[in-house]
Amino acid sequence: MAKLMDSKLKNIIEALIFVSIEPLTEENIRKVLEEFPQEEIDKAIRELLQSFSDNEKGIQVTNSGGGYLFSTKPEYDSWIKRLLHIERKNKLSSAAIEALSAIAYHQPITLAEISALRGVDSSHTLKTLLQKKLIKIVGRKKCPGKPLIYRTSEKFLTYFGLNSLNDLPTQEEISKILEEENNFEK
Amino acid sequence: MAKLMDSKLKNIIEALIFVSIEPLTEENIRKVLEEFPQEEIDKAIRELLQSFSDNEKGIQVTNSGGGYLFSTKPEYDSWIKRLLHIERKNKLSSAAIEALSAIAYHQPITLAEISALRGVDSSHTLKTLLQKKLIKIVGRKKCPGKPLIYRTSEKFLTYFGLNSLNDLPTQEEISKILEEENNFEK
Amino acid sequence: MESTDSYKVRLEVFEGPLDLLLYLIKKQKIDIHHIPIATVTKEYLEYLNKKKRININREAEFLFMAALLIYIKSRMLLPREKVINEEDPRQPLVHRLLDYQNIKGASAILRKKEDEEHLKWKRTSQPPLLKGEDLELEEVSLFDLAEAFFSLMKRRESQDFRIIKGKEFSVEEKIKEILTELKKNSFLDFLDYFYQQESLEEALVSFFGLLELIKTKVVVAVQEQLFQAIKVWLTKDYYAWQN
Repeated sequence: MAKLMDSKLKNIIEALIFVSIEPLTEENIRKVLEEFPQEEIDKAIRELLQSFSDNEKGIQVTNSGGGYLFSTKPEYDSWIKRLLHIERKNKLSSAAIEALSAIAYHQPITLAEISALRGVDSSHTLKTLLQKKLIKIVGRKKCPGKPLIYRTSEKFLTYFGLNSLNDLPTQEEISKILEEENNFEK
Repeated sequence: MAKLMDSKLKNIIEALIFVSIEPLTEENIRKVLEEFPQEEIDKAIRELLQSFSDNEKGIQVTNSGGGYLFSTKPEYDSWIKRLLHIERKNKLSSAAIEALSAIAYHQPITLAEISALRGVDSSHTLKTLLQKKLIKIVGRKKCPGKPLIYRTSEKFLTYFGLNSLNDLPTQEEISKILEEENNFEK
Repeated sequence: MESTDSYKVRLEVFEGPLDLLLYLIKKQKIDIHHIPIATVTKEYLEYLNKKKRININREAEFLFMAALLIYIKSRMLLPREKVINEEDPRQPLVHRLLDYQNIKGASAILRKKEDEEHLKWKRTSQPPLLKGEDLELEEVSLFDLAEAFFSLMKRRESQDFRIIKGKEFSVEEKIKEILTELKKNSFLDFLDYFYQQESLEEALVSFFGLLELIKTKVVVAVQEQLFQAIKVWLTKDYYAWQN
């Protein structure tokens, strides 16, 4: 009986994640399942994540963008492209990724500050990022001219498979990749 | 080896059904998996359908509308409704954003004026915004009919990270962001 | 995808002067903290020279950096009294380069993550179970708010004519309402009455109702003098019409 109960909770959570287009936060899961104790919910989430880890599934639940979301497993990418007649997904331009990194690590930040960090005027790039909703305007800076200030959005996290800003590449990771690049060029 | 192969085919089909917006027909599945023999595909589909039949899943693949489709299991509908209710409470519809923007830039403003600006009756939307406490009633207009007048609330400022209404983006700033591309190409 | 290719061809692959500078430094395997300014400036200028046509407007940042390099070089060449604690003129540039290098490194990692995420396909629409429900939900930022408003204004500017949707009002209801008002007050101020209407649609329906009443001669609209208020009165026919 207890077993049935457990799997039911897991199933409910699975159904909830499935209907979410945006990552389903633990907070919202708890709100829906208010009558269940926290530990049981946590356990059910763990079990659910576990249930996709074997080779028996084409889809999975991932933890990114501050919540849980269904996606296909990466190894089936080529088949999906066949089905959807898509040759490749559009990537962000290098200017866009660079501006995003600048914003991600220095937020909240103004256009002038982004441009200074990159050494190039970034207004065009910022516009693209706003339209893609990867960044958002969050207010104005209290300084002369009161420029608008920007932050990365939830969608930014999901786009890069990050769960929170704490998951951004660390200084160690960055130094490592810079070193690798240097070695590679030698 | 053969076993691994089977489950892989089943997984591919699962991933394909997952990304389909419309029910995925067997014909389409066969087109994508053209190098696989018919019987293997049929078997994989059967196995896939089978895999959702126990009590261990909150979602399922069903055959409907001339194809295969993912859906949540009906027994979890009430939980999903709870979630949607919670999500809806937390978010704004585009009608609400539009009305809110009209109020923000034109306050103090009456319902008739908001409706006139938007070209649609906005009484329902206004009610939502009042419930969310993003706007407030501040009195009545001294004109025939004495309609109620509305303003944005403190919560509105907090929600959008503004210190005061003077911090709202101006028309120039937004047009600059939206129209920069045109200028750039000139 | 960034649409303007022209933006990307700026000095081949370099995202900006810092990018180019970093490349030159890396190429010579120099420690970023001790940039031999003379050499680097020379290389930088040579690079700019090789680019036959520099669009001043678009490549202004590259020229600005050239000017900055020359300035630093000149300051380092000028004999000056040794002052302890005086900042190395290269310092601000070194700081900018280091910051920029970190951004480049993070960008490379994010690019890898983008590649990985692109292999995972997500659904873009709600599953069919929820069809029919009003699920027009969006996350809102200040930008969305401002954009909503200014596009609303634009839409209105370009619309002389528009279709009005929303709550429905019936002409019959409005006729009843007008008659009730008239019976109470014997006359109705035309403009006042319309100001009370909450939406354009409601106002239009009321107007049609009034026209109907005037047509059937149940009421009469009177403007006593030009530019004065139009008043609506009940006529004798009203009582006949009622029966």
